[in-house]
Amino acid sequence: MGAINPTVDRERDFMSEVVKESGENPILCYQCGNCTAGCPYTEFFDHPVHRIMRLIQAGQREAVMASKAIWLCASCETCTTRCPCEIDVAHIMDTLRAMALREKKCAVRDVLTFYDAFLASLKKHGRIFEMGILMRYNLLSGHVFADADLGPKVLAKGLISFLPRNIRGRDEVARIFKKFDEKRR
Amino acid sequence: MRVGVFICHCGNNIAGTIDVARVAEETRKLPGVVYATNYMYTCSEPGQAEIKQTIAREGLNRVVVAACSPRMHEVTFRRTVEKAGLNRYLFEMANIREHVSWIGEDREANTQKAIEAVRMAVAKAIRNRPLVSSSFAVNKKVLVIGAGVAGMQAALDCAEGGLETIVVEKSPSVGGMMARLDKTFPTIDCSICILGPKMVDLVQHERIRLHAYAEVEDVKGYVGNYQVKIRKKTTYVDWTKCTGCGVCMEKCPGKNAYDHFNCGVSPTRAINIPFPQAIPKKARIDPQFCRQFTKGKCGVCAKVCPTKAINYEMEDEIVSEDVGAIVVATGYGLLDLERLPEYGAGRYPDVITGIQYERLLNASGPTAGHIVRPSDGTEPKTLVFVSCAGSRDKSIGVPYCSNFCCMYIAKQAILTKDHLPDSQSYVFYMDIRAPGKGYDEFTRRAQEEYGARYIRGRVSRIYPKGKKMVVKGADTLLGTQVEIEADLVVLATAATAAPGASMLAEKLHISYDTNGFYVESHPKLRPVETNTAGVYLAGAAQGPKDIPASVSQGSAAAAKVLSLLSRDALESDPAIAHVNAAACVGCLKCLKTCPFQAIKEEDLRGKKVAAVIETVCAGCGVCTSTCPCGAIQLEHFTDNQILAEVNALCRM
Amino acid sequence: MADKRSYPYYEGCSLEGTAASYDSSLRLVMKSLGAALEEPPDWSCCGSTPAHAVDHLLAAALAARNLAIVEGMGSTTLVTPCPSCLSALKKAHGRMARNGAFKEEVNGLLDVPYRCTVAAKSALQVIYEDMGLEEVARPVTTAIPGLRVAPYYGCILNRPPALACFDDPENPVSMDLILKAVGVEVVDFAFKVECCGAAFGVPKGEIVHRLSAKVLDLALDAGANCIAVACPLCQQNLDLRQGQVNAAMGTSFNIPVLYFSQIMGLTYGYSPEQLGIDKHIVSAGALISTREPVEKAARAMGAGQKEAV
Amino acid sequence: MPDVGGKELRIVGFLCNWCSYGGADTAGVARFKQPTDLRIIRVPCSGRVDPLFVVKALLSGADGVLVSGCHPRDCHYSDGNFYARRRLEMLKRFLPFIGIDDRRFHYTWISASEGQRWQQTVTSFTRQIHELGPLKRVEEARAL
Repeated sequence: MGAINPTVDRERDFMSEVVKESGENPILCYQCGNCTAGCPYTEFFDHPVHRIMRLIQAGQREAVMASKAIWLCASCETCTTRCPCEIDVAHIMDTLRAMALREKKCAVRDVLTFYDAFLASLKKHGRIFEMGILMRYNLLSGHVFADADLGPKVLAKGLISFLPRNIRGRDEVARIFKKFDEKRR
Repeated sequence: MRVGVFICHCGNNIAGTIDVARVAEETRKLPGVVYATNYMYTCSEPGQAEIKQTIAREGLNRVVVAACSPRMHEVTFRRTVEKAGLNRYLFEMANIREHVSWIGEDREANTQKAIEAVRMAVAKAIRNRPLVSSSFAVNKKVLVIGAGVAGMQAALDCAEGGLETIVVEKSPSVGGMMARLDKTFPTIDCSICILGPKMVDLVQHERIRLHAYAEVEDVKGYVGNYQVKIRKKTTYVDWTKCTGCGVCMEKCPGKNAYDHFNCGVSPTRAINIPFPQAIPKKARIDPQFCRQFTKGKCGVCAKVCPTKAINYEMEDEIVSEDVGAIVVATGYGLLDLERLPEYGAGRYPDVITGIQYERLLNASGPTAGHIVRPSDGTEPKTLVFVSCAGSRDKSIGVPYCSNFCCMYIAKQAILTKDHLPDSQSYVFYMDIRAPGKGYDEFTRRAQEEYGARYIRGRVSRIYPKGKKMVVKGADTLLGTQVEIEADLVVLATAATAAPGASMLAEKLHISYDTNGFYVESHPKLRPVETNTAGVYLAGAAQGPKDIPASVSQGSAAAAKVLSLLSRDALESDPAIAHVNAAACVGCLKCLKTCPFQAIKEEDLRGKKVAAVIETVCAGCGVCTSTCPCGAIQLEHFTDNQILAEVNALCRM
Repeated sequence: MADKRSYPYYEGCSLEGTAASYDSSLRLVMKSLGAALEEPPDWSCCGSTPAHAVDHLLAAALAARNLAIVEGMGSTTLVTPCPSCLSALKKAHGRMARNGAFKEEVNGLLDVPYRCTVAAKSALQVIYEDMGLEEVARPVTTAIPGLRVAPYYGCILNRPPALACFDDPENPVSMDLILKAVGVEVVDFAFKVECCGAAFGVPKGEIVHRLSAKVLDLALDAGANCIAVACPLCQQNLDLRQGQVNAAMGTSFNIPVLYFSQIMGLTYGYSPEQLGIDKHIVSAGALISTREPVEKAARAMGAGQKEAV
Repeated sequence: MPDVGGKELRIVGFLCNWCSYGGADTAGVARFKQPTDLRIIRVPCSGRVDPLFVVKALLSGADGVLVSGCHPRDCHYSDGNFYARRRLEMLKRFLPFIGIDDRRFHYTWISASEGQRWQQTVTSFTRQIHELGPLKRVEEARAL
């Protein structure tokens, strides 16, 4: 990252946008690092959580929107639970993910692909059809054999069904998606 | 009526956002005002001279200064006008700085606000009467509450200054927190070695009387004349007979009493002398653990005591002391580990507090100065120190910095290396706060000479794994997590207000802040005074402080007491209630409401009327707003004066 | 026995699939505890992680549809076994209750608007708070001497405290006490709330392998021979993927991972098959093979002691 | 702290010298910006505030009145603020009878260390008075 100019307006807007979207205030963060220390995912992040907060404070939209961290956060709530400044950090990570998505940005495709597969199934059947998700994910992600090793086990135990269960109100659920898409468009 | 008004620029503090010239100009139009001017620094020497000259030149009989808060300079200007021969109560002040120029950005609005503030002050001044204070005798004794290092310093200085000094200490021995410490930063000199002599001086001084294991029960009276009730808690040992030989302690079968002095590092006996250098060196029974009290039979100590000092029937005793001034030096408390669940909430024996570690380091401590793990008594190799364990943590209601932890952690890391040369210490910190003389150098030595590894980041979690404690922290400078498998973890738990601090404050009518620490009269200029005349603060009771700062405050408080009690008589504040006997209908509602019992019933030619006991009246004015017929009026805040202010603001 | 309780029971999608045994065991346990479970008619998926990961409005709407259905049943509480559903439902409710504008927006997406009158609770919470330890101990007929359980709550069952309002966020004890109350040995487990890798099993297996390995490792370290869970995802990651963990981390864990309801069920005398324990990948057969009847007196005393904990 | 906007209204504050007046000073020292409508009258104790003062202010031009003293049990005069609380609570119930919306009168407890709290109190009370608008004594009386 090159030298940054904190006076450039676009950068300042970013923070207020996060504040507006999340209802949380990142300026309260004094960089103690508790979030990073407790986060089970730090080792997988490109930017540790406290740095994400710092990047927001510094208005570094690009860096944040392009970060893998916001996609690898599992909302386990450890950061939120322990933040001494009472910031709902996990919710900010959620918000950043949604913002990135609206900017058509996603640094960890597979995760998004999985979420899409999940939501597609939900949209189609009203409930989750695990087999369907897995197959769809494998096709779209290109990891055709992801979890293939589990196949025999799962099948032997009859843990997973081959037929989706459709609910009666599934078009009602589909409507939620439809209205939502219109709203966000 | 000849009112003179002086509007202060206070450099730019006021003139920056208020058009002072216009305020003066508007003020000149007010009835009764014969002179109004604006001045750069009214409180300055020439500024005050200007006031005096103007009083003479213009023949002023009322003076108004529009400047900072009266809490800041009212006293100053009252003296000024008095020097010019004007009664000090003919002076009024308008606060156009704290309440106007500093809180509003709109110059126009501020100016208008200032004009009205002045108009209000003038309206009041016009109705002010000259008041003369009567003088009353002072009791040249002082009470010091708390015998930690701050309290002891205050007591010794007062006694040296010739005052009868009474010291009340709630624990069985004097010495406070400092007596528990091993060494002190940044000099590494032995804490008890420098404190011990003071403790001895304290009990041996002919002008100091000590009530140990006692607490203040009740406080009545006013500056110069306080009546204090002190509860001497029962020890079940007659201290007039006890020689502190310690036989009872050896023989006592109650072996699992909580050791308050050693902060629970190890148990003590049900009858015990808190520590070898304890003063007074007397035994005390802890009935919570004594078999005589829990089981109803034992009596071993009574049998073995060579002076027959044991008395299981002993009860609390209330003693009264009359004093002229009070120094509050009740120190601080420490955050309960239960407030830190992510650090184990006290469930893990090898996660201890800084003060407990001091006891482990201390040669006269339970381990004779050997650093060992409470769990299995083995020597730790890897130690982790966690600063800000609860400090600077809004989420548990401790938003402030505890002041001395950074320094004592550095000290403990250094001492650890001395005790265990092949040990390795790690220190998790957020910021190293070492502003004192030689302090920063000290924290550098801990790292450069003693090899303590400092890691910039907070610890999120501490949990056991096998025999080790895993400390899960972060290195924010590297942007990584840090996991250390430690043998012993020391938490620098937050310094809190002393237990019971608020209750004492209420007895003394002094205020405490949102964190429970006592509030000084002015953060810069009156650091050891309270808003209650004759009550002073010293040490960590006012906020977390290290030893040098506490000692300085102890001496400072003593100096204040000495100057107060150097006078044989004090001037009473004449702004007290007065009864207009003619108007009084004798309903005596005032007598019932007065918080100070300062009103008595009197007989005026067969007519029952209320009368004010001048020395007792504190001038709150509750009676005035209670009186149905306006017969009792608080001088300087009479109904007419306040209503005049209301009118000046509303009638436009 | 307290008068018959009845709860709207939102089982959630996983319990129809890979976590069917959580469902069956919980239903049996609730039956023994005299509580009836009512499925909200035609419930739909709560949206879970993927929904709120993508957009809060969508997530809230998907969850709120079900809350509205429960309102339709004329009930003000809802029980769900699945922490993921729980937090989705609670978050939706919380945001809508706090923020009128947001509530409007969400209801705009729904056919039946949600009036914010339903409090979602986890099955664990209901058993712990509504029934209580004494009632929990009453149906016990069987002891399982071989079992030393590490209670694993997962990351979102009781966090963040402001949302969950149940048990301690760092060291929860409800499951510990329940298992002790039914006479099972429980170990002091430090990783009760540490994350197992959550929904990343499919897209980012390596994460789950690393994190689940830590949980399994610490359970062993604590002296446990079995892990009790209250979350389908935790169960999946720790049991179904235990093989993957061993392969990826070069470990050789072989720790059965049971739902707390399955363990309760065993002590209530139900068979492993009824409770679907045979459905798990890592077999618990050996551990639970010895099961002996307990005579009431001894147990009552035992339970008494537990409550002192 | 932004001004609440609109034409300034007349708000009178009675502050006890020991706690709330100090709190207002603290807010000033910390430069906590506040709306400019408020004018402060210093009294020794909230117990000195005669309900009559409040009524007088409201009847003779004030649009709102704020009284603030020490926190209960933290009173410089031990329990002056208890008497204040009793009287002021009565007053609040009584105001509607003379045709004044009781939201125009507020009493609170603020200590000398609570500058921020003072700023919030002043701001929210001023906002509230601006929502109520200028006190049109006649109409509000008729509105009974």
